[in-house]
Amino acid sequence: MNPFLLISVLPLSMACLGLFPYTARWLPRAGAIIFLLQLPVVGWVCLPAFSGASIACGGFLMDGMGAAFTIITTLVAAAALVQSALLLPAARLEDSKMTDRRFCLFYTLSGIFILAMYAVPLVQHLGYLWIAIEAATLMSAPLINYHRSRNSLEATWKYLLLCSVGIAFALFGTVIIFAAQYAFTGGGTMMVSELVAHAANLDPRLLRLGFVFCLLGYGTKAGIFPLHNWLPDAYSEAPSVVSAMLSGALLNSALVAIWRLSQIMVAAGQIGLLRQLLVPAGAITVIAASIMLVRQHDLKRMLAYSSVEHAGLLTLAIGIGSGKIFILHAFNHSLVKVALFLLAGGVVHAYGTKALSRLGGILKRTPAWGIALMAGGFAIAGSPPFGTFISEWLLLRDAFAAGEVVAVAAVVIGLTITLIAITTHMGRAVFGNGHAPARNVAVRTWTLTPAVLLVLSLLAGVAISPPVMQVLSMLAGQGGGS
Amino acid sequence: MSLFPWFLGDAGFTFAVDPLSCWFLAIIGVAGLPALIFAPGYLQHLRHRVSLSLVWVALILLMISMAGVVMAANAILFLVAWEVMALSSFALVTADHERRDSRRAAIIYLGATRAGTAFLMIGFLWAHHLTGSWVFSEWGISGTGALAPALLIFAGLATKAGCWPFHLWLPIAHPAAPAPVSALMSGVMIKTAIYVMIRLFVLDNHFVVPLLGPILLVLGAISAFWGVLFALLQHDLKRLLAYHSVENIGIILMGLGVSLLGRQHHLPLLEQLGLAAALFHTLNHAIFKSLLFLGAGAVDACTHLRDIEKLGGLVHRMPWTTGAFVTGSAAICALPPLNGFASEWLLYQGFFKLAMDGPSVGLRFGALLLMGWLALIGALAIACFVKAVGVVFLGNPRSRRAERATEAGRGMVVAQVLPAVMCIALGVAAPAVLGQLGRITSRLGDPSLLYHAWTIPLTLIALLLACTVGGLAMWVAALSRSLPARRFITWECGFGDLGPRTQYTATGFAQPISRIFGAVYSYTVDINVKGRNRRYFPDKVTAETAHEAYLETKVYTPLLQSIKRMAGIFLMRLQAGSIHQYLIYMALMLGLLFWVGVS
Amino acid sequence: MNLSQIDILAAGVAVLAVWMCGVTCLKMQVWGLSGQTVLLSGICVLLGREEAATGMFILALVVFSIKAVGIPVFLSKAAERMDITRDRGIYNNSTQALLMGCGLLILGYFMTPKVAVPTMMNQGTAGMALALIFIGMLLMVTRRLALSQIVGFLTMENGIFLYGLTQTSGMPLLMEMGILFEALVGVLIAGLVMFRINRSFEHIDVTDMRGLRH
Amino acid sequence: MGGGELMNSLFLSVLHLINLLLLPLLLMGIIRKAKAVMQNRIGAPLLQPFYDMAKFLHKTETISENAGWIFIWTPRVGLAVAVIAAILVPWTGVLLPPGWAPATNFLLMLYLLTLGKFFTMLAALDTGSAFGGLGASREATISMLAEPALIIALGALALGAGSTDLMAIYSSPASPFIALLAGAGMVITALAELSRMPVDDPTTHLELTMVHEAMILEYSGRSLAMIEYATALRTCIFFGLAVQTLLQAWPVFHALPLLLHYAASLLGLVVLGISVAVAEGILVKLKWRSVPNFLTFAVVLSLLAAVIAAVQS
Repeated sequence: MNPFLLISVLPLSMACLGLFPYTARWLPRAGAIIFLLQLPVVGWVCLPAFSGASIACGGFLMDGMGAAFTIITTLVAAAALVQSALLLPAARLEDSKMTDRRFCLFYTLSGIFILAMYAVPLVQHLGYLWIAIEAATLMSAPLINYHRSRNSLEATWKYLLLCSVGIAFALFGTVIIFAAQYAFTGGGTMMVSELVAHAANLDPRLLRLGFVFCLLGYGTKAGIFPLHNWLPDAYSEAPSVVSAMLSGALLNSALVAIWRLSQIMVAAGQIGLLRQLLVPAGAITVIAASIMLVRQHDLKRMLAYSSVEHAGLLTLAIGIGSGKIFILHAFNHSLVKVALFLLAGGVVHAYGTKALSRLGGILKRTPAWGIALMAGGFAIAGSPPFGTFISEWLLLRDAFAAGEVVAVAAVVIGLTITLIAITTHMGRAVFGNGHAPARNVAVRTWTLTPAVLLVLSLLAGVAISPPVMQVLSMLAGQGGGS
Repeated sequence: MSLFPWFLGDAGFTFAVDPLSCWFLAIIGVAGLPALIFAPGYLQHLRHRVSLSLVWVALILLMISMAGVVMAANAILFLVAWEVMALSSFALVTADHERRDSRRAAIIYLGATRAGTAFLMIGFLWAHHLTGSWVFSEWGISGTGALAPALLIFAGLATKAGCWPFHLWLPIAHPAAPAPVSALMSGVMIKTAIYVMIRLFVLDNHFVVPLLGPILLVLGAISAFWGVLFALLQHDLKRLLAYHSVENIGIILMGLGVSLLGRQHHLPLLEQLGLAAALFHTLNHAIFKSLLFLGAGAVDACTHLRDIEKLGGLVHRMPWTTGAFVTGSAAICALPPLNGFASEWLLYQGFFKLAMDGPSVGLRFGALLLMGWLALIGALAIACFVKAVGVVFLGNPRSRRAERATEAGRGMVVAQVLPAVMCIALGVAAPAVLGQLGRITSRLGDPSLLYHAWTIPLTLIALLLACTVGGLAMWVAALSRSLPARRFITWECGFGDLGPRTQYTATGFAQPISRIFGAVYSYTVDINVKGRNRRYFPDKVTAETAHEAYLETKVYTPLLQSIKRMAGIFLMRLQAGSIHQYLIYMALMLGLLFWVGVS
Repeated sequence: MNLSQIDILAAGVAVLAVWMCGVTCLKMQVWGLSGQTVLLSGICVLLGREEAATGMFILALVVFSIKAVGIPVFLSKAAERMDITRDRGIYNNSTQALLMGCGLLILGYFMTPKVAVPTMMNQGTAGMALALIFIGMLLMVTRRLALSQIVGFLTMENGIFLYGLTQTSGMPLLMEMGILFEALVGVLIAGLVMFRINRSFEHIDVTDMRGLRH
Repeated sequence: MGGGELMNSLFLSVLHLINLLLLPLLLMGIIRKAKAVMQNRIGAPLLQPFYDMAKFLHKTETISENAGWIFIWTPRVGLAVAVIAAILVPWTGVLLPPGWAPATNFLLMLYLLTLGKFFTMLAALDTGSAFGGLGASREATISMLAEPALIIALGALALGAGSTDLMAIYSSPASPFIALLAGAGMVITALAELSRMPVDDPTTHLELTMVHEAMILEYSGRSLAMIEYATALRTCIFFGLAVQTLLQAWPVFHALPLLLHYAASLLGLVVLGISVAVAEGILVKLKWRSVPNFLTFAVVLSLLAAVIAAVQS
């Protein structure tokens, strides 16, 4: 049975439900339930991968890497949809122009969006990989434009154009890699596994060229500096649940694509170029993002820049070829960042502003949010005992062991600046004696999902142990290399 | 001892408890207990602004994490405990977050401690790279390769310890926290950095870096002087005490420096003396500094005043607090027979031995010079605490609040008397303490050296003192039975009664010394006289003093400002909002990648 | 003989693209785009005839119908509905853009050996494809209007298509279709967004969309 | 312990008792007398200090209403400290039995005396009078300047003896250079510590530059007696140390038999006292602002001593 079909049933059903406007009243709850049901399904489908098996059928391959990112995506989607069951109806009351159709369209689009993101780590075929990512891009564009304000339109346009151009480069790269295998007979293949298998007789020049273009394309999607410019706009203007999905899942998908390609490069003995490109890219991204975090005026933009920073860290992890840390850090980052975006959604809704200067006294007015935001801030900045600390620490260790001393120094500096900056900005919003929220909401209820995610990341920090690391390296190992 | 061997990836959740750890655990307990006794009573007067539950949780977390820091056996677990310690203390500093300055203090504190952690991280990674292990006891790095990681780690620790020039956060953050927390932070938390220094640099040969001894000595000397000098200028009691923490950290570092020099030149006695002085002074400082902070807290709680210029005359209203505070002051001024003297005497002996056996003339002379330097610091400390005690507790009250003060609650009094008693006991029983220290220093060599180095019969002197004072007291009592003393006003030169304004202010008291060292912080006094016919009958005469801490104004502030400005410019230029610009970035990136990848 | 014909057609595509850099009239741009695509489908047909592959003919048909007819019609209709006729570029100087286009063409030509596949019969088209991609970027960078940016984007895609067509031994048909479909959907969504922009900004001049910064 | 030694130690302790009881006040008397002579006055009789003591003890004590326990206990602590120091410090060259050597550690002694000073300063602030604050502030400043010099000087001496015990220091010969330099430094610091001319004029009262007198202004009766006696003791200790140090420069000094040694020390003490008196007769009091410069001399002298000691050891 095709794993992809199995896990795509429920999202598809949600997407279909979204086509009928009269479901608007109960669709949010339905979506939440559907994705809570999706969790065990995905768990069941991915189970074999944890025992080392990898199911391949019809161009799809459920290997370790695929399983890991499928699970992450599912977690993110579940959290986002559960929270959107609270956020969207509340937000809808404020927006008179919101019709049932538009409201339900959200669910259709996010259903397909999530499907596309499922496809990314599972497809074997580079071409379909590209198509999946492009599809995710196209589906998320209207989601970003959910509010249809001037700003969100602008953000959508920038997102659409920049990402499409990037993706076009990625396509070009893919084609070149396809062309690079003229040498061996029996026509070309686009299957990653086969490419890895006979990577030896790929034309190195064309392969390098292709990888460069793919890096440019998928890097744009992941938000590697200086290709990140669309990212803050999109993340800050999209509804918070969408920002959560973009940051928690889509970012990972782009990086998974880069990981797949890096495997081919490694197999083809181009590891030198891989290092030469990815490590500096990651380090520079981290430090640039941290510098940009110093001056922030908008809660969600701040979170967006921190996503850029983590994209840099993940790129570094890929660059030093350590798949397990790539998975681990992606997991931790997704948990925490999603939690923060969902919290931000609640805050923005209740206080009616994203501006840090106008927020304030959250801890006093709505203690649950205040504590959760502060904890999330520390978590995303990589303070122990949260999972991010452990994964960043292991990443630094391996990078140092790999001899990338300069990169490590840069990253440590970047992380330091980031923590100070994020905590300062969070402090502006959380501490002090601010004004009461404009709309009062059931804070406890709204904090539930983020709190669960934060606790998960806390556990992830505590639970990293040799067995777990073995499982991780097995998952990554099946992804090839590392 | 390994609790959960599966923790933290590859390092393990392992503890190592040896005499050194026990010593610092004892310090945590000894200084933590009074703070915990003090807290309930004290927090009552903050309960409107502070969420008590949060404070308690953070307080307990702080205690636990400090214990974790001194027991951690490997670098990663250590870092975790270290960060938890920093975060919980950050939470405590922000406890009173509705006040702007405590928010500011919290941010500064966080920045400083995080910068320190960054140094530590790189240093530890480096050490791991060199040794392939996270476990401290398996580290053995020497030669030129050891210098860089050692200096990085030292920088990180110095930041936490508040050693010059990394001390700036300390006098800002410590006063902002509630008094019991200040007591813990100043008394114990900064000592954890000392612990790691001893563990890594002094006690075992984890890092063999000859350069470190002189560095510690010099930085310690500067910190001690700097701290006490700035303490002399303060008006906020807690701030004054915080600066004294910088001073005492300096003294402790000097002890460590002596010890390292002793190792470098193979003088085992010197090695032990320095270490013993440092450890002993660490304990002493933990006790009297927490005592003093608790005293300041009691004054704050009972008068709601922290500006000492508004206080005075509390000796009649808060006798217990006064007694404890005076004891603590005497101890921190290293007056015999209290504990402060015992440890500083050891340090003096260390300097003297260095002056005797030092291999080079420069070293010998330097050691003699340091003896004088220490004396200077001690004298400055005395001046500072005479000022503090005199202005806060003695004389006439300078404000109505000070007049209306009443003694603190029983718990708070007990919490102050306890360390006061310990100050005396540790001084009198110094040989016993040395016995305990011998268990630590024995790792450096024969501990009997240390016992023999302790010659002065402090106990005897204490006894003599007590007897003589008692005898005199009895004699005076006998005399006063025949003609009792009478009470009368303080002599006012016949100009009507003395108001509080006629007393010396703290500023006035410190002025002569401040003027002498004015060059260090451009000390200025400007006096202006108002009114017609100002020469003879001025309406109003005002004198204002001002000083400038160059390190802040000339180094740190400009640095941070420029960083912020550059960051702003960077962001605005890069993220200018024009999609064409972004496309051009993409094209440039394409060119760059093309160049790297293809050529 | 075909080889030279393919090369000629490819060159024609590139030249059309360069010409598009110079024109300011939207209609002209759009039809220039469709002209490119017509030539591309021509190449398709030639290759198909040569290799006797029916897939190529289908591909040619689809490409023609979508990119040479469908999208241009949609775009020109859009231009009419928003009654915009010309896009005077950012520098308000089309000759500069034209010169840059030529420069990029030459650049692509010199880059040919770097990107061409040695075993393929017509190497030159690789350079042309690269040039097309560059020129597409140039179009997007030098134009004010959202619509002409779409045109630029499609030019890029044409370049990629050309490369895939001539430098590979036949991409999987399904994938080609998928890519085309994506392009179509992309253009439609972009068009919708463009309409919305036009409605709420009263223009589609992206140089004035600078509300989001820092 | 043989009979001879027993006699010897008995004799020594008697001697010491006499030193403690008579010498201090006598020295004060001598200084006053010499000063009076310098000023062409007849001056008070030599034993005037004793009479003063008796007078103070028979007068009713007046204590400020504002004073707390610190004010009341300070004289006792101050006197106790001075007495203990005077017993232990060999300021007349009379040495205690060797068992006592560790107790005469100079750091211990100096800090013990500082304890008395600490309480005196607090007591001065206790009454809330303006003079007290003034005196205390200046006292703190002066001792801040004087103590380092003193400790460096003694340290330089101790380097020769190889021990920080005063008995060890003064029972072993030192190099004359060190002795002279250190001794000179100690004389100056003694003047400062005891707030005598040219740092402070001990005779004036209502003059706004006074230091020590300002601090004890509020005392009267027996408390004043105790303070005066403590001051006399401290004078003896500091002058005695200075004299001993200077005498170290005289090579045969250690070779002298006990009585001569003692006599020489006393003579030196008296000579120093008189010369101080003479100096007070001819010198003017320094401007307060130039006191630091004056004490710099002491620091420089002791630093020179330290350099020589560091080179020699």
